[in-house]
Amino acid sequence: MHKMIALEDAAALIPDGASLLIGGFMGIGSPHRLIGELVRQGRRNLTVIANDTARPGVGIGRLIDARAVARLVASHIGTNPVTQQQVIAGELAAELCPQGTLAERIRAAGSGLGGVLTPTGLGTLVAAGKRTLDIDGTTWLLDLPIAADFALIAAHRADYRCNLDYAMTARNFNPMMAMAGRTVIAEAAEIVPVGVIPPDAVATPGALVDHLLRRDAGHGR
Amino acid sequence: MHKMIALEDAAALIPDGASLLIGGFMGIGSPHRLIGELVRQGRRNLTVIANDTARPGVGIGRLIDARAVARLVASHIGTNPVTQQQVIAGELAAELCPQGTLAERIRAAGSGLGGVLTPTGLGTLVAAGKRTLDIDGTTWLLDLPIAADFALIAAHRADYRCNLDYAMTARNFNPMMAMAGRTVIAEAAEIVPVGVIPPDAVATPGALVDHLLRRDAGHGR
Amino acid sequence: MDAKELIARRIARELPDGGLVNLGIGLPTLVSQYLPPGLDISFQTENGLIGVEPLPEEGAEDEYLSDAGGRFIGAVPGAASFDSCFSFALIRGGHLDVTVLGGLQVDEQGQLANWMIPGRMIPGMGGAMDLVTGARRVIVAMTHTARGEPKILRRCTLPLTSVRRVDLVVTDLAVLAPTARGLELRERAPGVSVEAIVAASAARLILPADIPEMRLAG
Amino acid sequence: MDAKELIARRIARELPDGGLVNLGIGLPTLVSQYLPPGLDISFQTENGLIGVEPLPEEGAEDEYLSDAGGRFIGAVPGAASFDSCFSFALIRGGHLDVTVLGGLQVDEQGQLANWMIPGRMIPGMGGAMDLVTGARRVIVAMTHTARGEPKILRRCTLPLTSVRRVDLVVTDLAVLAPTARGLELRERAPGVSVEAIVAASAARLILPADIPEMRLAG
Repeated sequence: MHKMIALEDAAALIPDGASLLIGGFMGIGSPHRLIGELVRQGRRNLTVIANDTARPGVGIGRLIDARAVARLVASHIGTNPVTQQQVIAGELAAELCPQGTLAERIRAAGSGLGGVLTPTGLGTLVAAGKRTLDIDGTTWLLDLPIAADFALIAAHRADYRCNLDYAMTARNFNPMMAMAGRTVIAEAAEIVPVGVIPPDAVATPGALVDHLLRRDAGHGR
Repeated sequence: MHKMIALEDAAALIPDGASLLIGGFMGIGSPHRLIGELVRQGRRNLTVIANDTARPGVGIGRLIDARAVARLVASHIGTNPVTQQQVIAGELAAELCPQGTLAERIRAAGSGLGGVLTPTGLGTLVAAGKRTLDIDGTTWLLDLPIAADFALIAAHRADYRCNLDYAMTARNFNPMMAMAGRTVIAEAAEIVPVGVIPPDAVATPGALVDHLLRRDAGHGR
Repeated sequence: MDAKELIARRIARELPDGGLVNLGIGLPTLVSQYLPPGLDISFQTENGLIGVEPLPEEGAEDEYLSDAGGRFIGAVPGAASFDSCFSFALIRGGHLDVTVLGGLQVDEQGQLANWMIPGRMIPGMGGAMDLVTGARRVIVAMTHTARGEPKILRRCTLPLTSVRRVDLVVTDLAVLAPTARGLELRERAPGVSVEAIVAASAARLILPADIPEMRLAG
Repeated sequence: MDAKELIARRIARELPDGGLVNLGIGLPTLVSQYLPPGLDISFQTENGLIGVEPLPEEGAEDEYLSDAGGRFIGAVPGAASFDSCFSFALIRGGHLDVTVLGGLQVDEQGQLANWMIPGRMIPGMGGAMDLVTGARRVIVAMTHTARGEPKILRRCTLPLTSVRRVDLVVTDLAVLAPTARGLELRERAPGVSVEAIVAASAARLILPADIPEMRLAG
């Protein structure tokens, strides 16, 4: 199976208006090459599901700067004043979701589960319009799965079979997103021969990865 | 924090009638020392939640042989004729649960979630007496979390901080169970200095482990 | 060629290049022996591995590595191991291209029963209910009859494994495709007549004009 | 000693030996600087690590390792990293012994508001809602007033972070314990009178006979 793809071609797979799960936490563990190329190609009207929008000029913040995002689902946008401005101005529709719930919603989508029954957000603004479920006298909030057209994943290493590992807190949302994107595009800081990542260290099996960015002139940040 | 415990003392923590999550799949990745000691101490009337009961004389099968188990939740008991006999004779109450659902129910308990919404088992015997939920026109079966008094975990390696890793298919149910036992007792094939298991390779952080079996005369199978 | 080999060779032709495939214990496991050359298949075992291969030789058993039946196996270069939640997230989440499972009964609705015989055999469903419910494609591998009794029925009499319609049934006599209209007879085993298949089935079969002989892999 | 240091030193005494603790961004982070000697605490950061410690020196930044605010951190020997689902399973599942969080308002029900000011500040809740809902013990670290306005209220006017009653509120003036009967004044900051605390609060406080001065760690 040939899965290696040039940066330009990978970004070209993603049409205007697509929904994207994008890994990373404040830019740590975000797919910076893919983000940069989407900006360069002038993509518009995207739906982005991600933990945050980092800062202006950084990570997903670059898509915000470029006004490429029309809808956002995130747990935190407080570190990016440009995101705040766009939301307050009504240019960007943002749904705020508790971080743990967001992670589980993405996991549910990728795992074929119908929803998440969580105590988080019960009785708060977050519960508005959502169903609750009473189970043996305890009330739970029902949050629905979030899948997307694409998952853009940043790995630490990828091997020739597209098995991925992650480093430290750069792992964050990437593994769940790799299960919930209908097409999964990964970039890795290193591409290594099969066997360098032992079976027990693989966090995302290559079977989940549709495309892996070539190590080409676009490499690096 | 001192968490090392002698085999005899660890088993003595577990009273007759306790509920136990026990890791392993057909004996691969089961806590063989703890199982053996529970049998030796003559524990009775246990509730065991595990994928299977392996075979007579092997893994959880040894608890079955000893008639230590009164209630069982498992996905498969077909490989152990003694289990079958005890169930058919009415001596052992068994609840059969689809394997993926069982894993998620344990994970839900350890993760503070209210249940599992799965398509698995809908319209079959497994759905009898369970609630279903209609979400946007799709029906889901609601399966409830499973916690237990104790989780008995078999790791590959443990470091001095009780961080655990697992090897190959011996991982199976162990990581979820380590989150769902009110008291977690682990045994490891090797105990290694801190740093031997790098942060990215830790599958169960030591914070989840209450007791780790000493490497003592009872070591080995 | 015995019945099991025939079924395994026929199913081997169904596996898609680059696919992720789970083979059930017993007959289905044989399928991996007959893969067409050059086909790149990753085999999953639900107890936690992608990259199953047979043990390379006796004595190389890894006590931490088995298939779902508890038999020692090997792993290919590039294998990945994971816990049971992740394994079933792959299965239930639609990431598994094909599962091949044994069967006790299949009926005109294309529904499968393969996990218990009330009062006689209660092995439990293991991963079968998740596999049949979640895999993109479900292929049933079974003998057409058991001790002379048909296993292809109008309606399953044993408890169902899933209400989902399976995608293909391969027996020692025939290839059947469950459709919305019923069970369609697609292929005959070499030398087996349509009449013999109909006679060995207790279900109404849809009979197209052309019912060719199976082509076998390997 | 400034207000933040006072609060951090007081909270440092609350952390249980062997505990797993999450410190929010800002003021709460200071708590780790004042741990009593010999105390063995594991600090979690919700973006995926147990074993947070400050960066040992400038230049040692790991581009893959930050705290929840995106600042580069270090990791202790024996640290463990994990994904966001696992991290919040720890939090929501009751495995986190203590979380220390900043606050905008706390009320007589012991409820906390700390994630948004409608129309003015919409940072989002990040992990705060999960932390307040799931941690075994929730400690709020905040100044008693903001620009002269009380933050201890009869009822929060800002959107709640959780309906769960927090366990302790430590301010630059007082230690308050939310109880089923209301907010109990437990301790006074050094040199601060009960009257001053009551005056700086817009909630009814329960006043026990003995309200000692805070003891501080470090």
